[in-house]
Amino acid sequence: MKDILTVSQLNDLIKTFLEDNFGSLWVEGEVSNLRRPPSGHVYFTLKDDKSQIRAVYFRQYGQRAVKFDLEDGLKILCRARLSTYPPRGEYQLIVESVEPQGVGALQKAFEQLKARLAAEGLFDPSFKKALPFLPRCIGVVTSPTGAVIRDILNITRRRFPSVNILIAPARVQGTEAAGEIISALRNLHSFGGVDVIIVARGGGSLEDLAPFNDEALAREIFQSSIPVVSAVGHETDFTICDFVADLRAPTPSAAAELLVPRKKELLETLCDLKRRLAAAERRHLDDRKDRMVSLKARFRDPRRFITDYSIRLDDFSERIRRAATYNIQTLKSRMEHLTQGLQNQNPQKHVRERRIFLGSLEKDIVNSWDRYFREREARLNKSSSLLSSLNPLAVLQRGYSITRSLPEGKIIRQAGELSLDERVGIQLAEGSFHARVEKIQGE
Amino acid sequence: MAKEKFEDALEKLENIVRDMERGDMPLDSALKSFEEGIRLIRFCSAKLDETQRRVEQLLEKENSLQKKNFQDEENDE
Amino acid sequence: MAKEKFEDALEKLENIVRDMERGDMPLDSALKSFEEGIRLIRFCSAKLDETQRRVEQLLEKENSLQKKNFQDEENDE
Amino acid sequence: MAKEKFEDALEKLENIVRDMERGDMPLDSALKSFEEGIRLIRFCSAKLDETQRRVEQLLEKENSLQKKNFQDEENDE
Amino acid sequence: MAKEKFEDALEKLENIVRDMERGDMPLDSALKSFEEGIRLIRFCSAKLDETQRRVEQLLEKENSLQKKNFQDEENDE
Amino acid sequence: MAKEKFEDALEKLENIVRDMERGDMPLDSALKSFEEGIRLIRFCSAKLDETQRRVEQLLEKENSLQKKNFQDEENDE
Amino acid sequence: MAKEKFEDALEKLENIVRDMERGDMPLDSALKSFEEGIRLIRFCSAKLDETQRRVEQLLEKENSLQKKNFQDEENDE
Repeated sequence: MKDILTVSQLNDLIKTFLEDNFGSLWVEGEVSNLRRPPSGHVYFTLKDDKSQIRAVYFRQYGQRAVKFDLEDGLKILCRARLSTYPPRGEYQLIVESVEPQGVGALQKAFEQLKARLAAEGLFDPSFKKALPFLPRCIGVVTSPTGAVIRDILNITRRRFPSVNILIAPARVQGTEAAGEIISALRNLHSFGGVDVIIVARGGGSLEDLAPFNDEALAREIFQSSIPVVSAVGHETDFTICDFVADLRAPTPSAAAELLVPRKKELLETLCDLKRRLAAAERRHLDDRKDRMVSLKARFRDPRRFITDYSIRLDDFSERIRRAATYNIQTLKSRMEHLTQGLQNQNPQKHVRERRIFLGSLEKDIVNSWDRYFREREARLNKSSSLLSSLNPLAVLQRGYSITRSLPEGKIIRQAGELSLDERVGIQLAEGSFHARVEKIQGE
Repeated sequence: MAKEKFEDALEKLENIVRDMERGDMPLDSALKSFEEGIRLIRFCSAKLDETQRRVEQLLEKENSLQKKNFQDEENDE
Repeated sequence: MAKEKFEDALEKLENIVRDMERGDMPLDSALKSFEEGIRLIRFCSAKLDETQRRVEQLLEKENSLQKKNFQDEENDE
Repeated sequence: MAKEKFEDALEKLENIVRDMERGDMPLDSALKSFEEGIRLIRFCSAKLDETQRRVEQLLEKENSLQKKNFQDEENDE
Repeated sequence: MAKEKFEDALEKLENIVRDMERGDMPLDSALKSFEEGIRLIRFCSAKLDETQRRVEQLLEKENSLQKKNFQDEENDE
Repeated sequence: MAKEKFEDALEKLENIVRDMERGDMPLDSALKSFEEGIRLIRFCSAKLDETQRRVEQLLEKENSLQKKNFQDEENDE
Repeated sequence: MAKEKFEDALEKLENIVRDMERGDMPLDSALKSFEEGIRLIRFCSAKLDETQRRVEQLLEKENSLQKKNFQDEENDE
């Protein structure tokens, strides 16, 4: 031991020594000077009236080991080990689990646990599993003897005879109870076929009900994949189990009634549904049939279109016929009229008229010629007859005669114009003769 | 003298007649006028006859045509 | 002279008649007018005859058609 | 001339009749108009007859078809 | 031409009838319209007959089916 | 075509009936609608009959089962 | 499908009935729903018909779990 130690070597030696010799301890004391740094670890001082020691409660332990929250002044019993911290040459308790000390602490612990679990959400209704409507098999965690199981069996048989019951026996009182209940629950899970679990016991005192306030049990119930009904027979007091369970029944009998429906009612419901189903389907069909019937009634064949069209077509046919005939007749009568008109203008009429006119002109020209001619003839005749009455030789008829010189033929009106022996011609009324002047008188 | 006209001749004749009717014409003149008158009468008569003949010819021809047409027309009726 | 027209001929004829009725025409002219008148009469007559004949031809042909149609119509009734 | 139209022919005919009815037409024109009128009547009548025949043919055919259908329908009943 | 439609044909026919009834159509057009009209009448009649026949066929078939179904139904009761 | 639905068919039928009741349908369409209508009526009727048959079958079977069960239960009481 | 639950079946059935009572379901769907309904009714009926009841107790024996009839209780009846 002559070796000179460095501080580090010394602290290492002390650490080894202390940790080897104080591996696991039970220490009781009062909590003081509690600190909760953000790391989540809890630092406090455990003290009694004379002494104190530093303690730390690491978060990783805290999850499962502390059944209630630490606070200054609380009396606790810790399971811990001793640990050193060489850099500073200090030692402290590493707390592994904490239990409350005394009745007040129990109630406190209950409240704390309830608050904590609530804060964690274990009682959250959203985590509540739905109970099976008609469980085929109900697991019952309870004592296999006594009134509780009998009540449950009676009620389920009465309500629905075909529900199976699987009993997972567990003590429901005493320090072992919570653990037994947990393993009973686990057994039921691992055995399978269980639709719902009733955790049941008859009524009792707060202490009797202590197992049902166990955190581990509460967490087990919370984690259960099978819905759990808590039926801890106490009308007024609630246990942690009651809060965490999917359903709380005031008594085991009530739990049985809540879980198992009446078969008769179900049959009636089913009958009713069946009746409604059939009725709905029939109504559905009838409705469609009615629609079909009305549609069929309204569905008429297009022959009336055809009839309508036929009538129109006949009308057109009749009218086109009439129009064509009428048009032709109209044109024909117009033609007849024109023909008649043309016939009336037959140039033969003109010819006839003109012929008459021409005839009258001819008559006129002949007549006017006649008139013209006769006028001239008359004039000539008149002059002619006048002239003949004026014939100077006419006096000769009365015995006169004309004496003319010869050969001149000059009419001798004075005897003196004559010479004796001269020859003269004498004209008588009838015939003439020559004579010789023998004597002249009247000179 | 150009061809003697009927109208001139007729007029001369009428003048001669008128002159002679006055009665104071010497026999010589009277005889001459008378002779002229006779000649004129003859001339005019000839003219008239000739014209008349021509007209009658025409009318005859026309009548026969007319008659024919008339008969045709009657046949048409 | 272009083809003589019936109407013109008739008018000429009328004028001739009127002139002649006045009676103061020299004989030669009168005869010539008369001759012309006769010629016009003849011309007009011929025209009329010709027209008549043409119409008769047409009608003969047409009448047969007309009559036929008329019978058809009657059969239709 | 393109094919003569009935309506044009009818109109011409009407004009001819109207002109002739006015009565102051020279003989030649009257004859010509009359001839043209006759021709037009002949043309129009022929057209009309032809049309009428065609119409009657179609109608007869149609009637017989109709009758047939009617009998078919009755037989169907 | 695509397949002629009954309605179109009927409408055409109606127009033709109306046009012809106005009576102011040239004869040629009128005849053509009439021919087209007769053709349309024939077409429409045929269409109607065809449709009628088809409808009756369908109804007959349907009736016989119906009767059969009805009997089946009665047998079901 | 995927399998035709009753409702679609019924709706189509209703539309057809409505269209045909409006009455202004072209003939071709009317005929086609009629044919389609007949087909739809046939289809819908068949569908309904088939469904009805199937429903009755199921109900009959179910009723006989039920009766049996009911008797069983009564025996239990 | 995992093993069908009575209450799921009942709920499905109720939904089906409710849906069908609304009446606006297509025919096919309605029939299918009806069939499913009938099946569910049958399933539920069968479920309700199960009459056997077992009351057992879990035993831990030689580190393994076993079931044992809960004899005493049955004897009570």
